[in-house]
Amino acid sequence: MILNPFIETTDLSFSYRTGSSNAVRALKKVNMQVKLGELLAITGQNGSGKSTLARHFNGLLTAREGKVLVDGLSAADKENTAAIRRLVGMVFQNPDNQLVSSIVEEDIAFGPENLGLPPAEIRERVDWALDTLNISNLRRESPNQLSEGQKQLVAIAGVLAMKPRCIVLDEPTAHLDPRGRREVIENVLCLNRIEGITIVLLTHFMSEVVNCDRMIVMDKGEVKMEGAPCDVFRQGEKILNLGLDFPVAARLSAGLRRKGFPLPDHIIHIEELIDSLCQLK
Amino acid sequence: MELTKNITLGIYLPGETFVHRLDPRTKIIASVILIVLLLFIRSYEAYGIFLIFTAAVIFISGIPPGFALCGLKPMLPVLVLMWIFQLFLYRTPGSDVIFSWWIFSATDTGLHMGNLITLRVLFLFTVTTILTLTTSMVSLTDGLENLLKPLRKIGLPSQELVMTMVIALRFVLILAEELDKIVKAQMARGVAFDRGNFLQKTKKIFPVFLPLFINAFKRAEELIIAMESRSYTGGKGRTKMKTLHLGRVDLAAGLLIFLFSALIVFIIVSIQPQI
Amino acid sequence: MPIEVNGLFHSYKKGTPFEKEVLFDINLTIDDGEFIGIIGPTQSGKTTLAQHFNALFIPRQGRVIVNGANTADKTADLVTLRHNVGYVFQNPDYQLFAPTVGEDIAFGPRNQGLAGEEIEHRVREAMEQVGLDYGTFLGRDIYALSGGQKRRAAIAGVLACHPRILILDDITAGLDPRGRDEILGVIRKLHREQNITIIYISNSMDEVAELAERIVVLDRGRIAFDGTTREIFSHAEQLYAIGLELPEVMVIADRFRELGYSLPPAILSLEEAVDAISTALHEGRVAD
Amino acid sequence: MNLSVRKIVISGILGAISILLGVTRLGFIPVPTPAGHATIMHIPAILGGVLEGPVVGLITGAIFGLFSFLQPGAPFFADPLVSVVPRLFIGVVAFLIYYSTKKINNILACILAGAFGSATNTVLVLGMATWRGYLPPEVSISIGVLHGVPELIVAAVLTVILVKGIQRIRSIEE
Repeated sequence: MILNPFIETTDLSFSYRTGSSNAVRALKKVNMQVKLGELLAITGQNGSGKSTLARHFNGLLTAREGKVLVDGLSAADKENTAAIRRLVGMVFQNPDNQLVSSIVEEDIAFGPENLGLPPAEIRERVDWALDTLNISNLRRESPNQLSEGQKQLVAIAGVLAMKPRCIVLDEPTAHLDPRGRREVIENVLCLNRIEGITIVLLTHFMSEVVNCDRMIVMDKGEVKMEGAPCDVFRQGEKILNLGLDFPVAARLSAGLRRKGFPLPDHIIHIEELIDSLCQLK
Repeated sequence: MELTKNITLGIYLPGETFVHRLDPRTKIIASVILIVLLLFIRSYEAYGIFLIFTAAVIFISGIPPGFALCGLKPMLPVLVLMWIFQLFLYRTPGSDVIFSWWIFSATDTGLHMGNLITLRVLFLFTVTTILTLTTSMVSLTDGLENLLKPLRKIGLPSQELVMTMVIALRFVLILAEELDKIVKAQMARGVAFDRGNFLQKTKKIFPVFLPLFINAFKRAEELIIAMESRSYTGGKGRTKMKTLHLGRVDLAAGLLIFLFSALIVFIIVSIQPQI
Repeated sequence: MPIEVNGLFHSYKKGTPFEKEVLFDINLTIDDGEFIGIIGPTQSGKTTLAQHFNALFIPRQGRVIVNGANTADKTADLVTLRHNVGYVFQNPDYQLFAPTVGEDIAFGPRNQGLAGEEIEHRVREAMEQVGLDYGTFLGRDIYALSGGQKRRAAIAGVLACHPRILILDDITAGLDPRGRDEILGVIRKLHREQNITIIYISNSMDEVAELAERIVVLDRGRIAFDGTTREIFSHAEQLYAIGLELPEVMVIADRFRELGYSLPPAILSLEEAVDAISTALHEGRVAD
Repeated sequence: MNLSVRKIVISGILGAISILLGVTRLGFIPVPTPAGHATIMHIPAILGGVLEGPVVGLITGAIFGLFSFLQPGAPFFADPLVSVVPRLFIGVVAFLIYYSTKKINNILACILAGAFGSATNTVLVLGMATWRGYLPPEVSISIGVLHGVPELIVAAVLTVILVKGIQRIRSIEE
């Protein structure tokens, strides 16, 4: 199961330089790990530093203070950047700004082409990625014709075709309709559970967080909470103070507890709630 | 209000004809040869042969002739104007006046010049139209990338240059949709784009152009990050999934173009009057 | 200021080989003071329909009548109409362009031909309505705003035109929970206190269930359902088939019903769910 | 020549705007002349030159030129010597002007870069069209004045406002 740290940050700090000379501290001494094979959620308000943190995971940003190790490689070393990008893929919020080609399969081929693989292998990987995400029927389409959800799946396929060990998704469902959101999340779960790919999911949706193995809450550039979602959400007020929300099942069970029903305080899943309700006399 | 309606970017008509099946490289090279020839043709005989040739290509490629000429319609008035300008204004010593009206007089050399440039423009237009109608923009860029590859040796970053075109093509429609929304967002706040004189209309560009360019730059920043995180570092060391293959059709087309251009060159060199 | 839509059809790229029908025979009336949600999957025609309400699209077939004026009428004053029917787009960056928040909010009133103190008054009022402090934000650079602040500035820019109807097109997408709650609070207040008609387009079923009194469901350009929020969400299976979902509370309520408890149909809010479930638990299973 | 990912992407997107302005005809401001409009399709090339340097200016201009060659708006643009070649210089000239004057004053430099970039387009396109025989010199000169002047003014003003806007957002965001 979950084993070694795959990504590890030690006292990672980062500041954006601004024109008005007062640098903005986006990260302050962050110590965290992404473990091999896990499904990790990182949440926090806009501007809490989660994207900045995630961009250190594949060398888009390089640590000026502190250390980032990816699979044992130091991300500060420019020579490791290419290797790290093969290990860690990134998917961003807006699929339109990450697709390059005007044809789906050619876009998915973009990454493997950059790796300089032989044509036959690229073809094989593209087919595999399309197949894994069940979007083979879209291969000849233009991204412009697709729904936002489909575009996002294409973006994920483009990263998947590079066969990374870990995929970081930065609010991949923020602009999707309900079906798109469901398809993307279901596929991400499959990639983790079936393909064994380590997933880091940045999100504002608590309904997505509850499906993860572990969660990290960030605020003002610091890791404020960390642990299994059921343990984190148990901590009450603190979550609200960090600008977040509780999963609906947790809010509902809290409401019922206030009415005097003896429900446990770790409920976050709909299924858990139903099970607990069943066990009530 | 629908800005995206008139976008006929790469008006590609899919098909399975001889022309469609050609390797994009063949078509690009053939078009370049034809264009270069057109820049030198000055005789009606050569244009006559050119007409037969292009008509045959249009026929073979299954393009409805009406459709091919459709793109010509908007520039017809200017084309006629150009012809008239030449007719009345172009003259060389010793040219005969063939027609005069008020202060204008038309000369025979003017007529000849008017005809020549009109024909040249018409044929140039036809050649590029055939190319874009029978070749998708994606195969055009693929072909171009492949053709320019040898230029890497002399330091031209050919793959990167073609990549800029790939990105441009990808973003035209995205930005068109965005432009549509920006225009509407400002209309919703009371901007009437169709009212006012030149100055007033110019002023109304700002509420549209500022968001358009600023959002475009934001998109650029995001795309840079997305491409870098997909290991793009430029053309070096890159391979392609799709490999282009020259087939028998390309050989046949090449032969045809060769014979045709030999004929045209012969006319240019031996028959054509030297102006 | 009622909106009346009769037999509206619309297609994109009309007259080209790429013509695509996006709206089919839409019939709809929206009365003053309603809070109406429009939901449907992407490309179901939500935005296209809503843009007919303030004449950003002019019908070629069918009629759209806003406050008695036909938008297709050549003599209709569309500029005034657009001031009366405000439209806020999903992305505030489409709208904001002036150097400062104050100047951007003043843009609409200035287009109305207002000047001087009236504009200042409108700007101040609109900023108050959306909860942007006048002193702090008036001269703030629009690019220095956070996502939530930008959206509020964009709403203020439309409110400053004094609309009677406000169309909000998926304006909470991408906001964090706190930012979203703030915006929803602003909208609720506008509707309650100023009695502005709100047309709320959203991909979030939870928000629509929480806010809207009536919902129009679009499916591939047709109105699939039109009714009170409670009615709409009692069609769980059809909504699912269209590609929509139920608000999460309703999913829980449904699962609870499957256990054999009796719950009222269509539970919309968490409070309702807590009450209904506790009552049901006290009453025990129907099957028992 | 070495092209960074940044230069590739920004040239591509600015090129896309050029194409977009052409296809939507939003890039044309009605002016009562034979061609009927003043163009602002060359603004992206000017911006590319001013904001990102000569290479981006050159490539953006090339995309603009290629597009106006493949889908000509006026007949003589079917000739690549008229449609493509002159456009290569717009951004480069804009860059040179901006670079050499920005120490005096940023706003002035933008105005000059916009004006000279626009003038480059007008003069080279019409010069080429005349040299290639599509337009008699007297016609070219009158078009140059009728179109070139309003285009130059619009370009100068747009360049200042757009460059300032983008520089402003850059100074805030990093």
